[in-house]
Amino acid sequence: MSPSQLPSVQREELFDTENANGVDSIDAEMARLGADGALTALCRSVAEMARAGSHSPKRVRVKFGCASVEVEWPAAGRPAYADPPATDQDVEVSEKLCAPLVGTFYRASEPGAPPYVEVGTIVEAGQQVGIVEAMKLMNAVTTDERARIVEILVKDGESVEYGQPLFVIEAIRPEGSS
Amino acid sequence: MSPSQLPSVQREELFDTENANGVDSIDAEMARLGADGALTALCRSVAEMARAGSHSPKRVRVKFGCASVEVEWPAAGRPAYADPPATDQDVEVSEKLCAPLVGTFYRASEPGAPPYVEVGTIVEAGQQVGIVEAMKLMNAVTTDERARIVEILVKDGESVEYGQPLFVIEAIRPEGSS
Amino acid sequence: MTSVLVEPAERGQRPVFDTVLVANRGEIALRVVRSCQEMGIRTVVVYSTADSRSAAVLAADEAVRIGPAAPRQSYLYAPPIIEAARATGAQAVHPGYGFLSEDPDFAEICARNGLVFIGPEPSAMRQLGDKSTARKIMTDAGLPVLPGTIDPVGNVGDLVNAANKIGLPLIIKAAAGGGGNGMAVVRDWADLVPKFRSTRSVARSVFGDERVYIERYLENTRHIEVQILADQHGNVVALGERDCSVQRRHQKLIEESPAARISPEIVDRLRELAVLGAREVGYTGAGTFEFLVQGEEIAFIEVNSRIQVEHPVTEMLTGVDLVREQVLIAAGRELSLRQQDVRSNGAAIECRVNAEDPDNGFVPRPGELLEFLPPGGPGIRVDTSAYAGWRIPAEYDSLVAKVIAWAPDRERALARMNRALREFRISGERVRTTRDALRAIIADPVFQEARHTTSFLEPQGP
Amino acid sequence: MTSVLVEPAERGQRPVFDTVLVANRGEIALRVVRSCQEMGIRTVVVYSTADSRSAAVLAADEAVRIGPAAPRQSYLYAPPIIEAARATGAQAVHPGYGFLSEDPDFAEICARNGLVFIGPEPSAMRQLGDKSTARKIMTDAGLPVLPGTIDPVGNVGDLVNAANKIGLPLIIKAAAGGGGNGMAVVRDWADLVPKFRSTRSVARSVFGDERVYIERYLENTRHIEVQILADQHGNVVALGERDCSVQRRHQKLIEESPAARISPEIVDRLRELAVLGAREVGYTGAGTFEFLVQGEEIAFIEVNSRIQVEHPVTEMLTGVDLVREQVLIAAGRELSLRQQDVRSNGAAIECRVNAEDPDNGFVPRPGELLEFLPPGGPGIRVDTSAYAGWRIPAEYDSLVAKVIAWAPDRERALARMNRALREFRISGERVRTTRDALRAIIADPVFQEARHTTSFLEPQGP
Repeated sequence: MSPSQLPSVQREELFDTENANGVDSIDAEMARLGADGALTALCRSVAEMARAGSHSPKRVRVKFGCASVEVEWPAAGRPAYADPPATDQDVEVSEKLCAPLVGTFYRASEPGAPPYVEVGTIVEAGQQVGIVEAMKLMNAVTTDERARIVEILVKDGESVEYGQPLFVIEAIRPEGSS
Repeated sequence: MSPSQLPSVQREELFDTENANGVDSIDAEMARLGADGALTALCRSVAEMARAGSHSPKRVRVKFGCASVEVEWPAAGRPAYADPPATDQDVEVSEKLCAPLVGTFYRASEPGAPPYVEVGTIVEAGQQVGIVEAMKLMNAVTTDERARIVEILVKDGESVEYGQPLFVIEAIRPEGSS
Repeated sequence: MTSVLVEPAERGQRPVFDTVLVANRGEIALRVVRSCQEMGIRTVVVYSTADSRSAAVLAADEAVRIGPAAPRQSYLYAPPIIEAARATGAQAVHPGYGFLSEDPDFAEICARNGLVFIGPEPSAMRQLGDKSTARKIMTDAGLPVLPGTIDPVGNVGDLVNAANKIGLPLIIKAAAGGGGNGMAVVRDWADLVPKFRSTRSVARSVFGDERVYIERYLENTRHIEVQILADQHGNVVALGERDCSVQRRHQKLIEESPAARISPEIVDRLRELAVLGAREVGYTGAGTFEFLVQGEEIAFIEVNSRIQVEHPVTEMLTGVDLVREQVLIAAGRELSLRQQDVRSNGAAIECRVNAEDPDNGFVPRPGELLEFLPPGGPGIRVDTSAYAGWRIPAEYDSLVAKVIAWAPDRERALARMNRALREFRISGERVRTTRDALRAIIADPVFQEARHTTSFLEPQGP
Repeated sequence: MTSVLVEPAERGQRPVFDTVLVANRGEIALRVVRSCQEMGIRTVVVYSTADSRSAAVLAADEAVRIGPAAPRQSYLYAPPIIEAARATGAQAVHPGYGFLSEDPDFAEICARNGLVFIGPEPSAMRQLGDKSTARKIMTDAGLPVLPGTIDPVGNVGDLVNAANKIGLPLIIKAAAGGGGNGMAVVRDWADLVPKFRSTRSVARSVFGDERVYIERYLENTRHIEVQILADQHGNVVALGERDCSVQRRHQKLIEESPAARISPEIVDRLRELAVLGAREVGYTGAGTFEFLVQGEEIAFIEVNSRIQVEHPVTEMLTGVDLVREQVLIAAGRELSLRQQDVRSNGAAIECRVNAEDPDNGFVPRPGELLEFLPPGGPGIRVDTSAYAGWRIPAEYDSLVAKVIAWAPDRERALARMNRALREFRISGERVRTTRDALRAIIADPVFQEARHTTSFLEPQGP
């Protein structure tokens, strides 16, 4: 990852230096540093990586437990009409399940059937949570990981765009991780 | 940016330790730091991150528990085509003597005569240092204060614009002042 | 950077000017630069410190800073302009509109300094600039003028005598006035003397000339003007009329051509009268004869002896580049266009997007433009010197952009204008514009059906 | 925000579409939005994630995101487009140019889903889309085609036989090719078989159709095309010709009308042939017949069954809004314009300002536009969807802005174009444009004297 990609830095990406499943031990290590020490370490890393790039970052977000710090810099000499962050990146926000294509969103397999999920439902990785119908084809909306449905953003039968957020979900990870 | 420059930060908001999310060990550690300690840690984080960029930040968002503070500065960077500082201000720069009108600049009272000043000449307040001729009228260029001619920017007989710098001068003030 | 092209139409002919100095600012300065560059003429733009980064300065071959923002020390001040012309080797001066454009003294100063003033002869300008004199000349030439005093009214006795003959309502006008200033409408006999005194007082302080005259005031009229071109060889051509009835504070906001719901006979008559009047004063250059029209009644008001803000309306219909013609006429060329060659095609309308607050009496609301994305596409012309990031100076008039729409007929021209105004993205801190007010006018059935008059935006009269 | 105006020209007539979906991007999407809005039609623009802030999206009444940047998953992918039309209540789809505009399958999908495809019937598109079939049909209709094979060349034996009859130089063209792709010129017998094999191979991989045909290759020709409009009632009108000889990589860079130094007899003949050909295939909508012209020799090349990039040239000369006509024709209206009503006035030229590096084979050089101040003023039209701060996406074609200049004659149109290009301020990090290359072409005596041909920019031939 290059420093210029910093705006989308996730905590896991920054500190998962050893293995993909090593989140627990890193967290534990961080905890041992104490809050102050951990924050210092975290921010120093971010600052160093930001300086390493040929461009200044536009936005840096550091999330740490319940605390987060976000700093946004003005685009150097950027005129009016600047593009907002591309939607390609928006739809990558891990906390939202988005429409895979343009169509009509349905919460149930057919009219009258019970909805796939309600707010609070805990779903397993790969479980269907809704349908987007396009050109008479039913496209399943599924989760990538075990998660809890926090919010349902679109009403049954509503038209949705490509990449439009449908659900807010919260991943449920093994104990010890957050 | 120093933490003291964080305008409008509400300390009360920052230290709402009531936390909707489960407090993990880091959060607990943060809580144990107490209000002051946590604030210091957070502000240091912000400061460190802000310094990572080559510009002052545009926006800083600090989240702590359910409280969040967002500070946005007005855009310092102007968009493309921004006016340079108005020349009305330029001509007020005390170190330059500028043309009072459009015309032809002359260093001497008439062809063949010795120039009014040379580099190094010390002139008294109100002393003539050159001429700008416009519409056959001779307009004297004079100094406001006792000064030394540091540089002569325009050649004898050249056309000059309104407000165009003609001389670089250095004020000579009574001893003790700077 | 100079144009790499020799002006093709001039090939083999004696050269027009090598360099023209543009003694104006804003969109009209850029407009003049454009025509000159197309003719292969080098351009010099003079500017005040408030206009350092104007689009005209950016586009010109050369630019000379002539003074501070205050017009009296820059755009209205002849010495630095003449000096700039001398320093840059300009042979001619184009005065644009406003500022020094109708000042016969400035034209004479140019002449005395060996510069061609791109405009009429000072003598013609002087006659037309004084409303009393202009009335007299045009009456002699056979143009209908409203019942009123030919000579200025000097005292209350004369005033009451004249007013009794003319009847109410009447208008008191400063002889030296213009642009909507120095006039008062009298609808009640009780107001006659007080308004006479106050108008004289304003005229004295603003124009340094207290002479006023009075004439019948027509309510619910249409303001129709005729664009003419006249060369130094006695040729006068009328290029067509423009309806400029949509005004606020006696100043035009929307102009269009053809004049809708005005009979062809009246339009033809106006054209003939304009040509007649131009011949009478020995007019040369581009000029505009303004008339009031009410039913079959016609009344001459005044002549604007310069290019008009709304000249693009006529350019869109005829394909004639009026600024180019001004330059050629000033260079002594004979008009290549004869009256019988004038073709007018379709309908065109111009909207003035000003930095003003339409909800508060159109008071100026300048500031920095953060968003500025003018419309484009078929049938749309935009004349502007603004851009995103540019600060509209508070020192000058509030015109930001002229949007002109052409279409085969009026209804489609209005639909196109509506589309264009809607598409126009313009905003800035503290900036307000007439954009939405213009859209509302375009959509108003009264305007769509051409039942509007000069009191359309001011139903209570001026 | 919807337009407050009812389309005036339609008053009292049965309504055209209520909503049109624009299945394209960039300047042409905005172009279609403009005409629709002027007609009082609601517009829906579909867009990929790379075009979230495009000017077309900003101007449209509604916008639907249909997929990621990759065209195959957005602008070339029918299902989300049809779905977006359904969801927004659109009755018709305007395909613009490129993408799905000449895809008869897409036209059929539209029809099956109850949507009017704004373009020719799928059958006509299918026939014209295949170069071999189009050659056959047009030969039958009496249009001259270059000596060549009517049927595709299947093997080396046929190739050599045909090539011997045709002679050198010849060109090998993929039957399914277009836009300058899938063609190779053979000047040397030794190259014949290798180029045949490589062109087939390219055709197979790019178009999924390895059929190629060969025909005589004309060097130093002029590329002249004729704009037609045909309604569903058998009326066909030729609106005039465009000279598109200035090309790079077989793609047009400058287009103009009238075609300079082409005799009126030839131009008339081309117009007649285009009308003849359109009748033969039962063409409906706006279309373009392309020809090569060398001296008195004429050869039909192909038909583009869609709106062209360079359509504004014809609009400037005739005052006809071609997109509007497309919509009206698709709605079943009879053409209001007859051949004898077509008027063409003056001269117009279009320059394509692309984000390309002219010094390096015109390779694309997209990026963020920091400075973008298009030209304006008399006779200038700009069609663009760009603005300062907008990032030109790397995923699509490199066209940034079309600058069109109109003037009473060609020489003044060129001078005006030169002025406009000079005035055009466009720059950005890593962005390079064709602006200066275009100025150099405009100033080139070969072009000014209209002695240019299709090999003007590629003197060695393609």
